[in-house]
Amino acid sequence: MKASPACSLDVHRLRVDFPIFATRDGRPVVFLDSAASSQKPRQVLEAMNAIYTSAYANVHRGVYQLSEAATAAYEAAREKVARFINAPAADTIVFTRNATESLNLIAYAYARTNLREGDEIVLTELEHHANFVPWTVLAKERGVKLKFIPITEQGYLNLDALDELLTSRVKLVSFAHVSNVLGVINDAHAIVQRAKAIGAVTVVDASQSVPHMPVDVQALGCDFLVFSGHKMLGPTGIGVLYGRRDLLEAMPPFLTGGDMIRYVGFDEVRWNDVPFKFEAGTPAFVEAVGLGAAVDYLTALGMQAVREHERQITAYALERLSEVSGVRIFGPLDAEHRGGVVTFTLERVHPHDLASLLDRDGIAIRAGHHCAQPLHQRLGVNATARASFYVYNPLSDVDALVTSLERAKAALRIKR
Amino acid sequence: MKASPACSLDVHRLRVDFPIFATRDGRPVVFLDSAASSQKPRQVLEAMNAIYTSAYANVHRGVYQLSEAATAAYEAAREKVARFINAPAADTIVFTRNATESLNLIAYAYARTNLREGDEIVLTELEHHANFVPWTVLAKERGVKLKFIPITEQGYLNLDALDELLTSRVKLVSFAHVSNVLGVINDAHAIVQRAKAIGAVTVVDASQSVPHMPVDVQALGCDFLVFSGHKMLGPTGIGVLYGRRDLLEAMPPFLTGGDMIRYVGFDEVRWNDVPFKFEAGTPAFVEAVGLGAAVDYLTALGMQAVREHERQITAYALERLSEVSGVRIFGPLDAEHRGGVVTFTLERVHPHDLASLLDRDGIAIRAGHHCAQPLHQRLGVNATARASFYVYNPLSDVDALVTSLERAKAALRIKR
Amino acid sequence: MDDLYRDHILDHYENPRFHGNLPDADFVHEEDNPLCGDRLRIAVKLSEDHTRIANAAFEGDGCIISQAAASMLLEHVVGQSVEEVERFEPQAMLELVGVPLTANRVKCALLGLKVLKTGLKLWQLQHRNGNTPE
Amino acid sequence: MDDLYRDHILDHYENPRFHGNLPDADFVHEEDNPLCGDRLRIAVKLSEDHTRIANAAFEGDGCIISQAAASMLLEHVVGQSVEEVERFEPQAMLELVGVPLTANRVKCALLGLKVLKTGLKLWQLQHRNGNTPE
Ligand SMILES: Cc1ncc(COP(=O)(O)O)c(C=O)c1O
Ligand SMILES: Cc1ncc(COP(=O)(O)O)c(C=O)c1O
Repeated sequence: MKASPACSLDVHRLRVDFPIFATRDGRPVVFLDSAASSQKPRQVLEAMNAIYTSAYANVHRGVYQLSEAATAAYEAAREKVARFINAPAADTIVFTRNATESLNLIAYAYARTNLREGDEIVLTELEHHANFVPWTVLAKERGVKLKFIPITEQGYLNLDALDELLTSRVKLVSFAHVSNVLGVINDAHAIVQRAKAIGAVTVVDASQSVPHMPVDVQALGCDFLVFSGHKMLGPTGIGVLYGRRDLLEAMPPFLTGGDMIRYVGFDEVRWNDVPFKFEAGTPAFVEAVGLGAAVDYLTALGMQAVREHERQITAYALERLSEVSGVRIFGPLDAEHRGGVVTFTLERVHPHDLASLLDRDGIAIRAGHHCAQPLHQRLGVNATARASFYVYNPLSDVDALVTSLERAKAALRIKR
Repeated sequence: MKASPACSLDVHRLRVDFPIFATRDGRPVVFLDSAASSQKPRQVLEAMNAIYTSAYANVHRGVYQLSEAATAAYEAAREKVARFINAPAADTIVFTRNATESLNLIAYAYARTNLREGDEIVLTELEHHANFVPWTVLAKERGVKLKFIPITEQGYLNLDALDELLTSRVKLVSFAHVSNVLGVINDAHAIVQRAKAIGAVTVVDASQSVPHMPVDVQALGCDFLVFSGHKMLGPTGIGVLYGRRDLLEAMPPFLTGGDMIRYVGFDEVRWNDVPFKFEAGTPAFVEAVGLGAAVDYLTALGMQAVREHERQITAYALERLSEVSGVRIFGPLDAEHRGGVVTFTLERVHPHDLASLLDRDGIAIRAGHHCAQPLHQRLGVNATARASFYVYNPLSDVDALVTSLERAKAALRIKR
Repeated sequence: MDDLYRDHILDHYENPRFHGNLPDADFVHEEDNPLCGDRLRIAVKLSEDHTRIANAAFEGDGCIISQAAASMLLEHVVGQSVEEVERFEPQAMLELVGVPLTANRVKCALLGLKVLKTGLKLWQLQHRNGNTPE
Repeated sequence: MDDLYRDHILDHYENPRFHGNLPDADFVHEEDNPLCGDRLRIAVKLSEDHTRIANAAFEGDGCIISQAAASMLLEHVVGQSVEEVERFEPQAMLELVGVPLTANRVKCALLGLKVLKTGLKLWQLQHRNGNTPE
């Protein structure tokens, strides 16, 4: 077994912030499913508990102190999120439940207003269902055509295909910044520029990038960008939609009700300003505060360091896993172009069985199609196993994974 | 000043469960805005922290222990909520963000599929914007007509008007069980029965009833019922839609993406079963668990006792407030027909100023239109002040309110 | 050591009983487990009087548990009466499989039973002329 | 005792300056505060050369803070140059009001300034012929 190289984060020190690694009755927690959802540091839990125990009241509408305090905390979280992705202003940040709702919001409020029969949408073959199903529904409903940027054998997007795909009928281009299966980091800047050149609106599904690397919406130049709080140390129940201000302003609302209106009469309704126009009803404001604390935590670590740590552990995982006979790795083998996600299969073993066997050793990996069935069809497999990494995974977690894989093979009487 | 009569809940004892009453630097918290959002007992916060610190992973899709534990907790919460409102089965409970999203889900997925130009929807004059704006949007988009059950001078719904309103064109009747302004408890059973007699689908906005009194969806016989977790001791970010199983099954999905599908291919998508069909993406499952804990807490208190306590404090508030000169109370003056909501104005004082002045004394009331602008138009006032009660309000909170009102009048040089 | 993958499970997986096609089947039904993409197709030949399972075969791909359980299921039901199959509850199926399963793996173990029962019900709906069972 | 409702605030509320109509106004603008339904309508008469605020009047209903602040605002700006008004920042308005305000009440205090500035801008958009300022 090779010695683990040095890390750019002090993983063992920061692990202390994550109660879950201490509370599982002393059994080791090798948590390799952060791409599905991450663990939470106590700072995030404490920020939410602080609201609930000392500054709780409904936001925006109360003039008494508790409500003012809660409102201030909520809007401060919006500012933090805006700064984290370098959004030009806090009011370009709409809080949703998750990336999925953010994408649906775009599909309902932007695309249904702006796309017409015969228009085209360009996606990629590697999309998560969240960035696939809303568009298939729209396509069916409106007679819009979907086209897909293909992937190469190595698991990269084939951007050469863009010339042919980007016709004048293409009105919207939506793609994952980082694939949750192949791990590949797509050249988002290039795709956005090419799409803008033909006047298409661009949507970046940053669910797997914002948690793991520096992302700058102004540098990308995209029109919309979405992600979920729960994958970036934040709580469940909170997601983000960044949108270009003028687009958000021109869009009709999506959900309607209280808070998102300026005036309601029996005969007339006037909408509130952006971003409130898109936040109907009591928002998940405590969760937003939790996300704000997660952003603080990540900022203190430094997103460059987070990325560097993941590059290292991913490189190490690619190296160690390729030494295991029967393992097939999907996606680029170069950690430079890969987020902290390593998807693989083990010959003769169904991923589900593998996950159950590894679970016996306290190792949590995901098995299945990872909400990317079309991509799995394209790859010609029904299901895969996936190990994904985050700030709290030491390189030794990779060693544990490999050891457990060998044990699984033995248990299933697989000879080599 | 009168002595406070005995309560049906041991308020002083249960207040100890609510950290916020202890943590505000010793300043008294007279929290009279629970109709907007309630405070939380430590049991709810502990239930959520327990998931985050010992059983956290994304739900439904993982086969390893953490994910199985989180999934089991999430589905157990669904069972609890179902039992709380006597729903026939857990799979008739869809988790949303809040009551507002639940109503929008009905408007998008049920009404847009089933209502046609010329059809009519019956609402009431006392609706919250959440049960008003989604229907005005639909009405405009689809040429559907909205009609309103009027209120009487005393603030009751005038059910005599139903005969005329319930024509054969009425396809949907949606109304608040309890008004968040007038406090009036509407005869939901009667309205549902009358609506069903003409074949209309019924929607009950139970945002102000489920937290405060026993509610039984099967006894009501309604088709849909909605409420929010944050108004019933639960966290923000979680709401409920109860729907009749056959209706839910026949409806197309609303938000689409991961988890709500059974199969996704490039050319075909098949939806998952109810209720998952309506829960796209990573749900607010930790918040659902928190809501489950809130349901446990309320069940232990007994919803009959909760209602009795609120009836008592409301009766006391109506009595004490009507003794204050210049106070005008809106809605029924009989606490039998009134939830724990007392809306009023004080002559010559804008409600906003009143709320600011009371806040100086540590008393939190709400001022404004309480997201019911149409009702305020009907009442002929721009804004009102509202005190609302919950399990943790002792009768002495009413005394504090009245004392502070008199002080406010003095500060504003109002003679009597 | 590993209770989930005991010898009898691995044996059914490696040497599945009643595996393959059944050209003269009365009905064939297929379903998948959306969680993992496990897929199972069961074909059934009934007795002439339609009261017994005369023969059956399964085919599919998926995890050891789902495939081994399907093999065990068919071994159990072939020769049984239709009524016995209708009365065969998930709990009995789990006992048949005989290894401890977590909630999500339970779905794998029950996939075969679900496919068989649904297939049977659909067939009955079509064949009990006019007389639609509940 | 009550710093929010100091005498000068109550005085402006009870005896508002520049209150009422302005029949020969150059522009009239009205807005409301969605939080509380406060409503304010400001009418402005400019000097002949359009460089100064010759006269103004407000009318509306709402809380003490919004109405008193409107009165104080008009008292302050009538006679000033249009440029001075354009440079008049929210911070300066809050200093003019001179009482401590929580975030939501700040909106009340600034409603008048918002109505005045928006009204002015809309008027300029229409009257600086062809030359649309940003
Ligand atoms: C009667 C009624 N309906 C709907 C709502 C909306 O609730 P939420 O903001 O949680 O969606 C409220 C709460 O303000 C209410 O009182
Ligand atoms: C690339 C990608 N997009 C979208 C999503 C959906 O995220 P959520 O379930 O939080 O909406 C995920 C997470 O599974 C993802 O990996």
